[in-house]
Amino acid sequence: MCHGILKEKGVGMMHYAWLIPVFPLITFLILLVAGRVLKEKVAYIGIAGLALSFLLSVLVLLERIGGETYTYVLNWMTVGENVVTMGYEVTALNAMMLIVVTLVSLVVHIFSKEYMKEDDRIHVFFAYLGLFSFSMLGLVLAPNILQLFIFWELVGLCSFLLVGFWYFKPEAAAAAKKAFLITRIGDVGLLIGLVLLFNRVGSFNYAEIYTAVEMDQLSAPMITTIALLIFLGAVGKSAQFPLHVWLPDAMEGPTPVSALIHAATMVAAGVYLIGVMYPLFLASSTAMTVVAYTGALTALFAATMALVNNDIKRILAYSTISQLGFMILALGTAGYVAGLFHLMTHAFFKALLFLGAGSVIFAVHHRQDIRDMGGLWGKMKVTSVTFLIGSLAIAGIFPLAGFWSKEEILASTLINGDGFLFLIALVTAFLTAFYMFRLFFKTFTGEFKGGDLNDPTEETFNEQAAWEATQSAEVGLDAGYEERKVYPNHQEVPENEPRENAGLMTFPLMVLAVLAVIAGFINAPFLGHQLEAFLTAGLNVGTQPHGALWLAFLSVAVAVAGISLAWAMYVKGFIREDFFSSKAPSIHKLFQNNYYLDDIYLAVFVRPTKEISLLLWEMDKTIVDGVITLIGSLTSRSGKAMGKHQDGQLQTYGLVTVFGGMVVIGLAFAVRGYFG
Amino acid sequence: MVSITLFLALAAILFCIGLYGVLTRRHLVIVLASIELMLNAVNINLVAFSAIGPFANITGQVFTLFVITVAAAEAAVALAILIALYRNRNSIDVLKHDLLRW
Amino acid sequence: MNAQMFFFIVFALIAIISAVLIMALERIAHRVVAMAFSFFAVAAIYFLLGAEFIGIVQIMVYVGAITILFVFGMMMTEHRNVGFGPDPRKTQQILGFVGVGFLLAFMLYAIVTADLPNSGEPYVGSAEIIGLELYGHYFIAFIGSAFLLTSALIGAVVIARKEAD
Amino acid sequence: MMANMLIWLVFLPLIGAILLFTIPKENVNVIRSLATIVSGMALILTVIIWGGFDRGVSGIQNGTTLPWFDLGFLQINFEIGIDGLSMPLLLLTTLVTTLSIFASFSIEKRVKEFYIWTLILLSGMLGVFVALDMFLFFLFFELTLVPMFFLIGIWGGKMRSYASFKFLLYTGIGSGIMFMTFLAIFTKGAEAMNFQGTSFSMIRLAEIFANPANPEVLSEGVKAALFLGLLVAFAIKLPVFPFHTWLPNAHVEAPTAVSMILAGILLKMGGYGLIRAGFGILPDQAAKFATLIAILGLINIIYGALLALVQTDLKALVAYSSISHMGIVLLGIASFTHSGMQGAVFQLVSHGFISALLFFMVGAMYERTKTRTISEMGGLSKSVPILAGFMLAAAMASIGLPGLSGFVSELLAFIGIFGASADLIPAAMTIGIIAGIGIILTAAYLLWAMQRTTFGPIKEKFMNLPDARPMEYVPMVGLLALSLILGVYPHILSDVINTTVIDIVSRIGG
Repeated sequence: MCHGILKEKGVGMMHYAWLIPVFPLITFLILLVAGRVLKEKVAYIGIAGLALSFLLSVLVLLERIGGETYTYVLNWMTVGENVVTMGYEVTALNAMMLIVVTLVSLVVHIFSKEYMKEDDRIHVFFAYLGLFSFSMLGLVLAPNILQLFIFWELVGLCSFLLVGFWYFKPEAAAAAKKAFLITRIGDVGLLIGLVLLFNRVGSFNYAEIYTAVEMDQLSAPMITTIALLIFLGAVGKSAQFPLHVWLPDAMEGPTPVSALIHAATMVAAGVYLIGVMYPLFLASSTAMTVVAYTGALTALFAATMALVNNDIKRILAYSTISQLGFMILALGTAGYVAGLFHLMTHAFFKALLFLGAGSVIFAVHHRQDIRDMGGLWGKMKVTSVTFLIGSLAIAGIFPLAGFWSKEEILASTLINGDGFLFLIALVTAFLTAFYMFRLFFKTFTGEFKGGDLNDPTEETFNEQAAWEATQSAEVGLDAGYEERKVYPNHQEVPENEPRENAGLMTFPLMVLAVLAVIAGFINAPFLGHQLEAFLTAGLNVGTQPHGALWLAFLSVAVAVAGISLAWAMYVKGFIREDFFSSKAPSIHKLFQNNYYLDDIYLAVFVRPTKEISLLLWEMDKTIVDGVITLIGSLTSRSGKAMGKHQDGQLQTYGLVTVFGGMVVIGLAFAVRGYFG
Repeated sequence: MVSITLFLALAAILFCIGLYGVLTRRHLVIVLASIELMLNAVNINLVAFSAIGPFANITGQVFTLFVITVAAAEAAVALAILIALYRNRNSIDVLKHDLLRW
Repeated sequence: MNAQMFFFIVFALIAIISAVLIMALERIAHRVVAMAFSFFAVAAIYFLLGAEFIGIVQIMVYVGAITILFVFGMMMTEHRNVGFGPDPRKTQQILGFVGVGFLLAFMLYAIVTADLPNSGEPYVGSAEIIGLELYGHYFIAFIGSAFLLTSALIGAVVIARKEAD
Repeated sequence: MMANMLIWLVFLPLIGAILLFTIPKENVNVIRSLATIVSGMALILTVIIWGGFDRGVSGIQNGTTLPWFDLGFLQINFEIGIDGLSMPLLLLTTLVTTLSIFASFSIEKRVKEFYIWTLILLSGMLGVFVALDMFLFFLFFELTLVPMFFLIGIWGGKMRSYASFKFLLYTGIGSGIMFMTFLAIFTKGAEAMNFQGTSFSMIRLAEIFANPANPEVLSEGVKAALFLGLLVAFAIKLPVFPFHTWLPNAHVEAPTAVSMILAGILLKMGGYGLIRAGFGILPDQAAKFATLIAILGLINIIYGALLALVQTDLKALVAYSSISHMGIVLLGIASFTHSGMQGAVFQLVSHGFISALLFFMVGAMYERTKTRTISEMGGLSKSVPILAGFMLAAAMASIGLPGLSGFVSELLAFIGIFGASADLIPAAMTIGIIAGIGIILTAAYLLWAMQRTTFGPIKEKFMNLPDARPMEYVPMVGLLALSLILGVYPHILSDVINTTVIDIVSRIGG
C-alpha cells in the first residue's frame, strides 16, 4: 500500500537509501553529546533510530525487488587526472544485507536495553552501537571499493571500542587491541589490493572493475594477486584460518556486542566483500581454490576447537568461525548464492544463539562456564525453546533455515569442488550438530550445577586485583591468556533459582527464532529459488549448483547422527562424558588450547618484533647517537689538550712567534717566484 | 767609504742579540735592556739609510728621533711596571709571572 | 782601509761585544754598565754616519737617561742577592739560540744579496734641517710624541707609587 | 593588492613581537591575548589568501620581487610568492601556531619572552614557505632556528640544554650544508649563463638548469653532487634515518606548545624544501635518486615504527611516530606520480594537524599525571574520559583510520608508490608491501600505548584528575575537526595542490 503511494511521486525509496546509515549516525551523535543526561532513556533513542532504518530498508528492498540498481555518486577527490567519487548504491545484494544488518541491529538494541541496564556507561554503549550500525550500513551501501574500505576500517574501530567496552578489565583491553591489530593485517592486504586495482583500472567503482576484468585489461597473475590480497582482507575480518585468533578473545565484550558484531554483521563483511568482488575471483581459478580450501580448513579446524571448549560464548565464537568457513567454502566453489544465502540465515540463528547465551549468562549472574549450568529447561522456558530452535537450525534439521542454506553449500561443494572438500564439509556438519547439542544439553538439561548465585566468593570484578594480575603477569600483547579460571564454588549449596528474564530480552529471541524457521523458505527449491533469482539478476556469476534430493537426506542424516551422539553422551550417559578426552588426551589438550596458535603467534611474531625493536633502540642510542656525542666530546677534549700548552710563560710565546715568523719567511722565500 | 751593507749587518746582529736576550734571560731588567738594544739596532738602520741609502734624505733621522722618544717613554713605563710587579709579587724572575693564561 | 772604516770596525765591535756582555755577565750591575757602553758605541756610529744631532740625542737619552733609569730599576729590585739558580728551561735556551741564529742568518743573507746602489757621497743632515722637518712635515707626529711623553710620565708615576693604603 | 598581503603576513608576527616588548612583564593576560590576536590576524590573512587563491594556475601567484641588494653580478632580491605547494603549508602554519598558543596558556615562567620568541618563530616559518629566493629562504630558515633553540632551552624539561644544543647543532649543520649547496647552485647557474642574468631565485634557476647557455658546465656529476647536498640538508630537517636522533630529545624536553609547533610545522620545512629546491631546480637528478629516496622513506617508516614500539616515554613514542609518518612523505615524493606527490603534500598537512593534536594530548596528560612513562600510567579514561577520548581519536587519526586525514595521505602515497614506473623505482612493489607492514606496526605501537595508558584498571593516584578545561577544548576540538574535515572531504585541499603537483611531476616526465 505505502509502496504504491511513493511510486506516483516518481521518487523511489531507493533515492533515500542514504538515510538508512544516517539514522544510527544521528543516534550516535545525540548520545555522544547528551548521553550522560538521558541515562536510562538512551536505549529508546537507539531503538528508534534502528527501527526507522529497518523500516526504510524494508521499503527499499520492496522497491528493489522489481527495479534495478540505483547509484548516486558525488566527487570526493581528484587524483591527478582521474576523479575519485563517493556515494551510495542499492544493488540486490545490498538490499538483502541492509535488511539483515538493520534487523539484527534492532533486535540487539532491544535486547541490550535490558542486558546493560545496570551498567553506568550505557549511554556510551548505545553510542558505539549506533556508530557501528552506521559504519556497517555504510559499508553495505558503498558503490566503490574505496568507500567500502573506509567503512570497513570504521567497523574495525567500532569492534575495538565495543570489545574494549569494559576497558578496566585488562583482558578486554588486550582483546580489543588484538582484534584491531589482526584485522588490521587483513586490512593492509585489502588496501594494497585496492591500490593495485586503482593503478590498473583507473577507478575504484565496481562497474569499471567488472568491465576491466571482463575485457581482461589486467594480466592473469595480477588478477590472482589482487584477488588473493582482497581475500586476505576477508580472512582478517571474517576470522578465517591464519587470522582467526582474535574472535574467541573478542568475546570479552558484552554479549549483545558479540551477537551483533561477532556473529551476524561484521564478520560477514568479509564474505560480503568476496560477494561484491565475485567477478574478480571468478576470473582466476587459483584464487577460487585458495578460497575454497581456506574456507573448508577453517570450518573443520574451528569445529574441532568448539568440541572441547567450556565457555558458552567461546563455543559460539568457534562455531561462527566454522560457519564463516562454510560460507567462504561455498563462495570458493562457485556457489555465489549458496554462500550469501547461508550468510543471511546464519546471521539470524547465530544472533539468536548468542542472545540466548546472553540471557542465560544474565540469569546466572555473568558466569559463562557451561559446567556450572544445567537444568535451565524448566526455569527459563522461552530462552530454552528459542535456543533449541537456533541449535536445530545451525545443525541443519529439515524445515529450519540452516538446512536449506547448508544443503546448498554441500551441493556447490559436491558439484564444483572436489570430493575431499565435500568430505570435510560433511564431517564439519556432523561436528557442528554434535557440539551445538553438547552445549544445549549441558546448559538446559539435567540439574542446575551452578552454586548459590549471589555467593560472596563469586568472581565479582575488582579492578585493583586485576591490575596486580597484569603487573605480575607479563604485560603486553599477550596479557589475559592464562588458562580459563575454574570457578571455586562447585559444591551443592541451596542456590536461588535462575529465573526467566524480562520480556524485553525474550521478545528478540522469539523474533529471531521465527526468522530462523522461515528464513530458509525464500530460497527453497520448491518455491523456485526466489533469492537466487533476485541476487543473480543482471550478474554473470555462472549457473548456481543445486543438489539432488539424496543430498538433502544425507545432510539431515548427518545432523541427526551428531545430535543423537550428543544426546547419548550428555543426557543419557550411555557414553561417559570424558570418553573421547580420556581416549586421546593429547588431542583433547590440543583442541582446548586452540592448537597453541596464540602462543605460536606470540613466539613467532610478537616477541621477535619486541626483541628487534629493543635491539634497534639500543643501537640507535649507542651507535647513531653515539657518533654524535663522540664528535662532541672529541672536539671538547682536543680543545682542553691544546689549552695545556699555554702555561703563561711570555717567553715561550715569544719563541713560538719567532719560529712561526721564520717558517713564514722560509715559505715566502721558497715560493717567492711561484705566484709571480 | 763604508758601504751600507756593513751598517745593516751590524744592526741585524745587534737586533738578534737583543731578541735572544728577550727570549731567554730570566732577569726582567735584562729583558727590558734587550728591548732597548733591539730598538737601537732599528735606529742604526734608519740612520744608515738616511745617510748613505739610495735616496738619502733627512726623514730617516727624523724617524730615529721619534723612535728614541718612544723608546724612552716605553722604558720609563716598563720600569714602573717592573717596580710595581716587584712590590706585589716581590720577584723579578720571569718564570714566576705566569698569571696571564687561560 | 781608510780611517772611517777603521773607526766603524772599532765601534761596531764595541757595540757587539758589550751587547753580548749584557747577556753573558753575572752581576746585574756589570750588565747595566755593558748596556751603557753598547749605547755609547751606537752613538759613535751615528757620528760616523754624519748624523751628529742624532748622535748627541742618542748619548743624552740612551746613555744618560735610560741607563740611569735602569740603574734605579736595578736598585729598587734589591739586585744584591738575586741569584736565580739554574734555569730550568735548558731546551728553551738552546731553541732560542738556534732560532735567533737562523733568523740572523736569513737577515744577513738577505742584506748581502740585496744589491743596494751606493749613493756616492753621504748626505749630511744637520739639526737645522731636522728642526725644519719636525715643525713642518711631521708637525702632527711631533705633537703626538709630546702627548705620548707626558702620558708616559704620568703613567709611570701612577704605576710605580706605593698604594696610599 | 594580494601581493603585499603576503608581505604583511610574513612581517605581522614580527610587528606583534615588537609590540609585546612594550607590555610590562607582569600583566600576563594582556600578553597572552595580544599574542593570540596577532596569530589570529595572521590566520585570518591566510584564510583570505586561501580564498583568493586561483586553483587553476600551477605557477607562482601573489609574487612580488623587490630588489634587496645587488653587488655587481650577484643580484639578490626579496622575491616571495605562493603556489599549490606552499599555500596549504601556509595555512597549516598559522592554524597550528594559533592553536598551540592556546595550548601554551599553562606556561607561567617568563611568559613575555615565550610569546616574543613564538611570534618570531611564526614569522620565520611563514617566511620559509613564501620565500622563492634561495638567500631569503636560507635567512628565514635560520630565523626559525634561533627561537626554537631558546623555546626548548628555557622552557624545556630537565635535559633541556642538551636537547636544545643538539637541535641547534643538527639543524645548524643542516642549514649550513643547505647554504653551501645554494651558493654552489648559484655559481654553477651563473657559469652556465656566463654571468649575465644570474639570480638567486629558485624559479629562475630552475629555468637556467633546464636549458643552460653552455651545458657542459652542468655536468651530471656536478648536478648529482648539488642534489645530494640538498638531500642531506633537508634530510636532517625532515628527520631521515641517520640524522634523526635530535627529534626525540627535542620533543621529550620541549614544552607542549613548542613541541606542537616543532612536530606540526618545522618538520614540514624539510619536506617542502626537498620538493621546492630539490625537485624544482634539479628534477632529472631527483629522478635518478628516486630509488634512494624511496628506500630512505621505507627505512624511516619501519625504523620509526619499531623504535616507537619499545619507547617507555609517551612523548618519545609520538616523536618516533612522526619519523615514521615522515617516511610516508618520502615514499610519496619518490614515486613521481600525481597521486604520490599529492599524497606527500597531503601527509605534510595532515600529519601537521594530527601530530600537533597528539602532542597536545600527551602534554595535557603530563600536566595532570606529572609523568610521561607509559608503565606508570593506566586506566586514565576512568578519571579523564574526555581527554582519553580525544587521545584515542588522535591515535586513530595517526594510525590512518579512514574518515580522518591520515588515511587519505597514506592511500595516495600507496597509490603513488605502487603506480611508480618500473624503470624509475625497480623495486616499487616490494617497497610498497614492506611499507604496508609499517602501517601494521604503526597500529601496533599506538594501540599498545593507548592500552597501557588509557585502558586497563586505574591507579589510586590518578583517581580524581581534573578533566578537560574549557581553554583546552579549543586546540583539541580545532585540530580534530580539521583532521576530520580533510578526511571526510579532501577535495578542499586536493584541488589546491593538484595543478602544481601535475606541473612538478610533468617536469620530471612523470
